[in-house]
Amino acid sequence: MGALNFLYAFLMLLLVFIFQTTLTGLNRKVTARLQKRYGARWYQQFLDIFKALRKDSTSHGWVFDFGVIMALGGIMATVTFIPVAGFRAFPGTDNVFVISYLLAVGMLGMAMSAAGSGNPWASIGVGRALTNMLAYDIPLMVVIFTMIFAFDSASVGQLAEMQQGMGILGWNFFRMPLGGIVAVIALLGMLGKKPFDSFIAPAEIASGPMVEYGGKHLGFMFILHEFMTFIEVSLIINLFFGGGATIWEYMLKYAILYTFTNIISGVMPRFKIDQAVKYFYRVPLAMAIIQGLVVIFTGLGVTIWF
Amino acid sequence: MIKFASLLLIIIGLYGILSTRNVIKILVGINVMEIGINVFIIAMGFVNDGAAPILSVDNPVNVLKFVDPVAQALVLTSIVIGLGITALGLVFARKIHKKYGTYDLSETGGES
Amino acid sequence: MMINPVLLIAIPLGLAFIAVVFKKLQGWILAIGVAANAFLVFFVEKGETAIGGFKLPFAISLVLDDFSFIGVILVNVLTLAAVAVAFRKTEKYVPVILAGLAGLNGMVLTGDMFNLFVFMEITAISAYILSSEGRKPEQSFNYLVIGSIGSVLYLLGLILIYGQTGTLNMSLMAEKSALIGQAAMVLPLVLIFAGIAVEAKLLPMSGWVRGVLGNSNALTGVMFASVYSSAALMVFGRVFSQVLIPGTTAGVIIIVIALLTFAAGQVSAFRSKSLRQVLLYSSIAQSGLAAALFATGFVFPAVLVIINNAAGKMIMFSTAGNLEEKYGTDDYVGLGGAFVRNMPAGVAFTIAALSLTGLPLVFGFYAKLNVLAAYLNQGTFFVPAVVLAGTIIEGAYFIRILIKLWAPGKEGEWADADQSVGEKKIFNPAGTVVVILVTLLIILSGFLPDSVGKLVAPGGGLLGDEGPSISLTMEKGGDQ
Amino acid sequence: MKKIFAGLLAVAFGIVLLIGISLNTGLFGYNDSLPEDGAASHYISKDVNGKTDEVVFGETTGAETGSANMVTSVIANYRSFDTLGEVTVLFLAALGVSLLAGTMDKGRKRSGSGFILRTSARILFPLMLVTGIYIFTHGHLTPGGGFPGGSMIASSFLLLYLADESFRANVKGFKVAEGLAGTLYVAIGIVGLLAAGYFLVNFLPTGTVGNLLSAGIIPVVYVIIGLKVGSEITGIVADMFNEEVKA
Amino acid sequence: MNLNLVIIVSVAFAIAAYLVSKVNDKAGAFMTVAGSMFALVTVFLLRNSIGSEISFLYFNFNLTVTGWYFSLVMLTAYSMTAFFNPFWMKKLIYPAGYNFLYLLSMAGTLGVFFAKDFITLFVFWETVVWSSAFIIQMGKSRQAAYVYYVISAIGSMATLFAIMFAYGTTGTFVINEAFKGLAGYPGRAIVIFITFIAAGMAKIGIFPFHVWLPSAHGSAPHTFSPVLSGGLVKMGAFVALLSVTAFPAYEIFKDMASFRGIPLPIYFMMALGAISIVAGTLMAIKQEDAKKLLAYSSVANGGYILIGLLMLDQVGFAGGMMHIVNHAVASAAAFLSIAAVAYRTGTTKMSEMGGMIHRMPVTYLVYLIAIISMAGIPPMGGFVSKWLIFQGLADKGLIFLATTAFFGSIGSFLYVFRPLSAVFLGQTFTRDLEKKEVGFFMMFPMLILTLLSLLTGVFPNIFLRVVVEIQSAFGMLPVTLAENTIVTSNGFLDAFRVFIVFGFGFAIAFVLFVIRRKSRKVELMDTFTSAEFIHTRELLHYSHSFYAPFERLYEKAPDTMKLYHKAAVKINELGNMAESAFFGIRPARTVLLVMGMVLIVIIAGGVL
Repeated sequence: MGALNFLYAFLMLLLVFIFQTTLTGLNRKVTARLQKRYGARWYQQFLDIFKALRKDSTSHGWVFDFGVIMALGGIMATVTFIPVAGFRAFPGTDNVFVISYLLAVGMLGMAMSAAGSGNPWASIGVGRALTNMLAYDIPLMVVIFTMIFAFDSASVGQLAEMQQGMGILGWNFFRMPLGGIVAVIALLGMLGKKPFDSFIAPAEIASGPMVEYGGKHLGFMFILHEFMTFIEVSLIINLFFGGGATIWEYMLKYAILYTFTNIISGVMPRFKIDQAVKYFYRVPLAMAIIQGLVVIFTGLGVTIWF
Repeated sequence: MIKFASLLLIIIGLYGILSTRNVIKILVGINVMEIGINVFIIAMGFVNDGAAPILSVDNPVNVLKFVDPVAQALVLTSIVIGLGITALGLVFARKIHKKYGTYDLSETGGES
Repeated sequence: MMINPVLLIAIPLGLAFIAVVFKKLQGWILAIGVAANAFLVFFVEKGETAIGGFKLPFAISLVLDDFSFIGVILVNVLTLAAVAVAFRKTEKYVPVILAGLAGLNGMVLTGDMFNLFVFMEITAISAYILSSEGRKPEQSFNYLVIGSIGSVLYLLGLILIYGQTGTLNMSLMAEKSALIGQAAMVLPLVLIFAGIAVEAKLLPMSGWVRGVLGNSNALTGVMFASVYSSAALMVFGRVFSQVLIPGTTAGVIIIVIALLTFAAGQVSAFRSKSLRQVLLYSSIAQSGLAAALFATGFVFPAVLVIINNAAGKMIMFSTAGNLEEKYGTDDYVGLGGAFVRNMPAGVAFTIAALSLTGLPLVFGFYAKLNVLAAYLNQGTFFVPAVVLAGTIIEGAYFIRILIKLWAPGKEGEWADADQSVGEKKIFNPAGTVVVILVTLLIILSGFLPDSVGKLVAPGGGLLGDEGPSISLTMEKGGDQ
Repeated sequence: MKKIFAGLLAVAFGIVLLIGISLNTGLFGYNDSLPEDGAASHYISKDVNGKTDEVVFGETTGAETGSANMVTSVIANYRSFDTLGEVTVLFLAALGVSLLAGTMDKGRKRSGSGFILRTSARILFPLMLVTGIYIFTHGHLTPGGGFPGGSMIASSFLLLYLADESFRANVKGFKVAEGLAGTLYVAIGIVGLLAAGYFLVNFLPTGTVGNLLSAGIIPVVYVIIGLKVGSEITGIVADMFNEEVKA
Repeated sequence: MNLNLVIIVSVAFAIAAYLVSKVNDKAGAFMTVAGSMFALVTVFLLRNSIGSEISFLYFNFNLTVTGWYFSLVMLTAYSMTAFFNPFWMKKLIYPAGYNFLYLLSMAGTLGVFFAKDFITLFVFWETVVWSSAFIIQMGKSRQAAYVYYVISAIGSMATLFAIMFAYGTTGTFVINEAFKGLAGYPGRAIVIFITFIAAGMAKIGIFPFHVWLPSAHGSAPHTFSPVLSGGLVKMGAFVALLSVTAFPAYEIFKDMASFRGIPLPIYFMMALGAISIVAGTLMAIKQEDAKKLLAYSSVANGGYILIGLLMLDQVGFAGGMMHIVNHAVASAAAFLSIAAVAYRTGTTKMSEMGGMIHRMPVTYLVYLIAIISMAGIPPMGGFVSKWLIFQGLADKGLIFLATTAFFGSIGSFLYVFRPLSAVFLGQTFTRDLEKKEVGFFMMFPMLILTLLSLLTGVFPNIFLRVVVEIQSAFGMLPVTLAENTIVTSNGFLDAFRVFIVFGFGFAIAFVLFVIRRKSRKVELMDTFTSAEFIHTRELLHYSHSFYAPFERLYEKAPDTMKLYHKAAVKINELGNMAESAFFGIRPARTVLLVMGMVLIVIIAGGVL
């Protein structure tokens, strides 16, 4: 683990940021078109972020700042753990549990600073966010657990590589279809897309976690959001869609999946938070467990079907 | 036959104890029971055509046709004990009467 | 110099007679008599002594083996303790206590079934008289009725056996009754059981306990709960584990009744709100346990249970009686924090409770272990299950009381000394000393259980050829 | 209802007894003889301490217990310890009566009783007293003994109580008497213990069977018992009378 | 210094503390500090005399590395908490008694962990139980002590039954031999296994027995809750450990029906653990009292420990052992910080506090680190142990257990965040504006514990090496450790590297933050309130029923305590029945019973 790794990591962060933000911009257009609007330009997202960073901001005490830093730091650390098409900034750190729990550091930091702002709205938003997390994480974790059991590896990179070279049917999405569906649904939850966006929805800006943020804090939050999106999407890509042999393949899959989520989100109504929980514990959890039982007891899904 | 009679006495005594809540009657019942027992003991100690176990001019030597003296001794003892208990019971009866103005346990106001 | 066991009976009896004559000196006479007995009891010579110089088995005899030795020690020492704790209350009852003491010693010592009956009557009558201290004549009367019914039944059973065996001497009766068919023995056994059950507080005949012990004071409470019942239980053990060993049917009858007593006692204690009631029910339960053990033939554990119960109940009843007297209430909820300013009494009470519950570091634990081991070595595990279930309930109600008495204060607030009922001292100095001594004994014996076991059963084999069913130093006990 | 219940119960108990006893000794008939080795036969033939030649009334001397009345020999010698206990029971009972009755207010209801009654009672009284004394002094020869004698004495006092309302027995005296009697009984026992090493041993010469002055300590014991029982029962009677006013 | 002396001296310390406290309770409290520190150091030094056996009175001790490990955890909790004692003396009804029992129970735990035979184990166990019960009663609730005692009694009586039953079967008390002989009697073995583990379950607070924790932890003296949750609960873990190692459960049950290679009896216990994870999490989420909340979290974590230990495999077991340390440290720290807050504000109700961060920043940090560890977020210790447990579950494919485990760990984010936001963040209440940070003497233990949980997170191998020894002592395959990575069959974890990378990300973010223009500091009340003007801080603080929408989903969940209440009521009724039936004063009825019973039993006897 030399200086080189850190350099890689830094570059990776940079690229990821550019890539993901562009994608977000494009997707804003996609959504707009879905809703028969013209939509903003593709680089609008960049403009927003940098504007936010340039403006001066107000801070509610040190935990407000500290939380933001902690969140962004944690998330960025997580990003550097994500294997992209066989590339790892820090070899041997891409354990799926590590990633999914480091993600939580970001969450916690965000929650902390939001609650630290002293605004009850923010606390309410945080409460919802955490509840939402409790909702979507369980089914996803169960599926991932099944996968680890099936392939005897908890390393995201290895899991991705195991799916490659067998054509499209090699993807876990097709080996474990139920699990795949669950994963995609969970992804919607993770990204805070409709129908699971009650905690981050635009309508909530005035009365959600973000309520007190402005200036650089808000900018940080935007960046954070981009990175988070990247982590979550690429987890699914790696685990269920075979990652990517080449960086291009990877980016392609990524773009498609991400856009797909946006399209769904574009046409969906919104769940109340408790409805979301109910939904996740009814349908996806059941599916996930069934999938798990099938894999564990019949071994179906470990190999390719046909 | 005597044994039957004594058992009958015991049962009567028991019935007396159970059927009433009147202190005095209960004591009477106990006494009846005790008498029953005593008679029974004597009956147990009796020997067919046996004589009272006393040497006297009439029968100067002890034939083994004497009835059991032990049983009689026991009866004597138990009679005396019965007497003592009855006396004590009567005093308690008096105290109950003094305290509650009645001899009926069911009117002495419940438990403990 | 060893003395004749009959003195244990003769001295208090004689003093009782004298006490009637010299009314002035009663206090002294009582003190001397009780103390002398408690002292002499350790110098009594073992073996079987005939009364009246006739040959055994035709003479009445006193048997002092290890078993009855424990019995007399318990009786005399505890009587001394009881008198010391509540000396003020004794002045009316000096001859009664002395005669009662004689009766108790007789009960434990005698080797003759009818003599046993006589002594049981003496004890009973002294108990009736003492019970009148409760100011509830109807209760005393009730006690008397039950007692006399019991004695009548006992006599009936005894005479039936006499008719069969032609003897009243215990050891001879043991031999001969063994030859009689079981069917013939069932009725006499049950009748005799009913007779002894009265003083032993066993179930069918325990109707008096609540009324009498529920209104007891420091003196009578200790006398009934620890002295009388210990003696009665020792007699129970003597009769049912050494003289008339019950056959299957009778044995089952007795064990069932005893266990029923245990269970009923525990649950009743659990529901009771009055301190003395809890205690009396718990002693009923303990008697039941001991009786069950005796009837099964486990003498040693039974004796341990008796000792444990006697010591514990001595402390607890004296405390309870005094509490009732000082604070005028008996409802332990109303006595919140009574121990706050009575540390010694409180500690003693706590230790006693722990010991009765059979918690470690005190004597009760050893007793409980022996009980369990006795049955489990034999392969029965129904009874231990019952016993342990009982123990849970027991622990529950004792801890409830302890918490109440130790920690006053509203729920949701810190325990607060200012909310305790008051600062009245529970014990007079003498009482405190005695109680503390007993407590120390309990603790000490808890630390040296095996040596206690040796004390209770020298050579392990003398109590109905059975010793400690378990030795804490890890090799199996004497009965293996 | 209750009575029926009690009745049923009593009957049930009776049945149990019948079954049990018929299983045990049998309900009909009696033993044809006492068991040879039973205690009873040894008591009768006075050979507890070893075989002796047959005891003959008026001739045998120095037989053990030496009392012509077997029952007496059993009560006052072989099983004298029981008797001591028995006396104690009575003593306790009397004590209890006086304790409990003593807590009630004294005084007697005044009811006129005729001169004739009083006088005849006064005449009867000594006779009864003497009879009682006779009974317990000859306890070892004839039926009777300490207890009947004592109770006869007591009944003589009872007679006085009934006949003469102004009569007061000296309760204190009786108390002292019974206390002393009891003490004496125990003392005799202890003397025996010291003399012959056995409690209540018959340490006096037993004399010729059938004589008045025979049977060692038996007459003594019986006299004591007589006095004791007499005074105790009288005491009970007296105490009972004490509280009558509250009837 | 051998073990006897340690225990004896501890007891001596206890007595000394009692006597001193009679004179001056604060001094006595310092005695407890001294005593516990002494024990901690001496036991730590016992490391090199492991394997020796000592006995005094009828106690026999055996210095196993397991006992050493456990007792160090325990003593850490005790000694660290002891630093708080001096400051709470005036609130206690029996300061002297408290100090005495505090040290006595500590000595008791030593006895438990080093016991060679079951008698020793049980004796010390019960000693701890009753001494701690008497401490708990000094706190806020009498009921709590009662419940605590009764539940423990149920457990320990069951265990006693098991011990004696095993003794009756195999004829020995020595832990390592007692159960070996049971292989012959599988029937008995099941009974013994289940009854034996009961005490452990009761102490850890596994599902049917968990009712005592919230009340006891919640209302024990603030200075004892950390010990209860950080320490005493681990005694249960110890018994659970014995029940699978000394009692070779896997060998004895190996021919039995099994689920994924786990014999059903053991799986049943694990399932109970899983249930308590879920129950604990759900209940913790809806608590309003910080201490109660932490108590329920202990229930959940107890579930983890149990599952981990019972797996008895290379990885999961190590995870369980590791989690014992982590949870002990973390929850002790959390309880201590809550105690510190309570020391200033005098309450532990979350809705009565807020914004304490501005008054007690250090306490806040301590709590933060503690909960990060508790929630199993890297880089704190909790993550490592949970990671191991997950790996173990994944190896065996125990999907249901895994599901609950995940639920627990995600759910823990929810509940640990509540005190954070309610007590420390948000608006400071007017009442608390002038409160100060606690003094150094109270801060010291908290900092130590914080460092510990950081240490366990960054260099877990320090602890895992001991675990390896334990595992090989029990003859199972130990978890493989590289330099500072933990290697399992599927993937490996390099906690140190994770920590570094985390630091790296943090650094970047920090730099990014500081290079931007400095932000204007505004007062806490100066927030966007959608055009309403609220001037009372209390009203601007959202802490009550934080997850209302979620709680609504399970508000009708059954309460286990009701079960026990029902049982108590039943026993009461039984008592009334028995009393009126058997102990009524009517001689008629009594006699009737004699006859009735004799009749019945004679008939029964006739049958017999």
